[in-house]
Amino acid sequence: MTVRIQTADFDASAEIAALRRGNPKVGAVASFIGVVRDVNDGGTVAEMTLEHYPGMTEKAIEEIIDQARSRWNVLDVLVIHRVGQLKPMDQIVLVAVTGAHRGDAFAACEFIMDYLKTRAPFWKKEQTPQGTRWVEARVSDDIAAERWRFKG
Amino acid sequence: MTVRIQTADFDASAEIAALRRGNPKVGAVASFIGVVRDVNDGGTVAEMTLEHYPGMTEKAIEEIIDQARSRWNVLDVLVIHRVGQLKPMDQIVLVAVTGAHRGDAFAACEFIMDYLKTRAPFWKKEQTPQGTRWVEARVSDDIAAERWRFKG
Amino acid sequence: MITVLYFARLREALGTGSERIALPQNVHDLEGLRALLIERGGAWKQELAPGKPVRAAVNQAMAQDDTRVADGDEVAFFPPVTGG
Amino acid sequence: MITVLYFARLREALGTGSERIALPQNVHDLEGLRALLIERGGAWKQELAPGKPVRAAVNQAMAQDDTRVADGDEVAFFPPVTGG
Repeated sequence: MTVRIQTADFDASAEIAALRRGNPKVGAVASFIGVVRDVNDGGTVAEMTLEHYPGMTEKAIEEIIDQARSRWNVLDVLVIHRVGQLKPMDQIVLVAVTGAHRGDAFAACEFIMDYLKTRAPFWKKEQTPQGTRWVEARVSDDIAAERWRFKG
Repeated sequence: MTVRIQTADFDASAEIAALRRGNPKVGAVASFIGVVRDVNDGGTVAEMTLEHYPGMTEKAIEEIIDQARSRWNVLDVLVIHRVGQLKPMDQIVLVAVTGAHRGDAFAACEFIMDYLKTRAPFWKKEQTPQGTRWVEARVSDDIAAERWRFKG
Repeated sequence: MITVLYFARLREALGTGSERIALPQNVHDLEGLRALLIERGGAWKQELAPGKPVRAAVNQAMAQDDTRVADGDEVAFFPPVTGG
Repeated sequence: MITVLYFARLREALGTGSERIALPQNVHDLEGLRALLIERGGAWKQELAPGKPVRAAVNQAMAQDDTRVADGDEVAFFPPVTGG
């Protein structure tokens, strides 16, 4: 497993190629890229800053990945999360999961994203024409994470 | 929507960048890459040939995408499927779905893959040390596609 | 006349990828066309026999036994698909 | 002594990102520590008041009110997370 917190952008193809390099057992790669939108909660976003808790962030994500690996049959997992200044259309996060078969890869990838959204210590602050504001956590994210307790 | 059937390989990053170019409403990109494994049904695969039904293939995939768009709130969809000679570790298929939010993007991406597996006219022929053989359709693929009839 | 296409294992077993067929008066649907081909015997009878996992399309859309077949149509027979 | 960290909106509202605190004898868990900070009044009372959406970690693992806090620990308070 690989977890990276970085300010730099990433190239999904190169990261996925590295993740599956040399493993001919990989039949499926499910991945997710989160992107900065220009509108959030009705306001126009010019720029955002991502703050995190160094040390805990990596541990929290590794624990989420461990949980995913205990639930689904996957081969490897990569999570890259950017911090610092980001603009609309910038990539924020990449989650890539390799597996022999697609069902496990899809489920693990979505599970990791849902848990990351509620358990990994990152905070977004948006710059809008009305000033800066800390993004509020969404109830929909809690619901998305919670549903995994009841399904396989 | 974009559907391409091609012999050439593809670059997921470049394809995803093109898919979301100029649209700052995209907050989520769910994608799937199918890869040739070196083992299938217990046999070693040296090479495979992908045959398709030109014309119908594109229509079938477009229809699957239309169904996905009628069920989930997605912004755009790209499907690239390779045909011809492929070797283990080669990429076979890319499905990428953009949306404002991740839940819809994930669901639509997995739905499209599951339906593509049972409804798009492609056939795989494997070259193994024991000779060539046409790959048999999997019951698990029928089950994967069928479950979408009952869930949202 | 209709065009009939065969793909993958079926194409190889039947030794042809496509042919033109004049539809007899009594053939109106896919089931009738399949029966007509089975009457040829040999590989046709074996590969298209009822119960064999054969799929079909009419004018490039997945079709059922009772799908209508008429002059000018493009019909295709093939095994269950295995792409992706 | 313990280290206490504050992140995001909390860090800004409290005007500090970290401090060292000598744990009083009667403080054994996160709830006790939070009560101690609330006693400072002002922004501390307002931001950490019961019912406010504050999360906490002890030694970099998500923690609850009854999570033990002891000398040498690293404790963090922060708003619900919004990454991804």
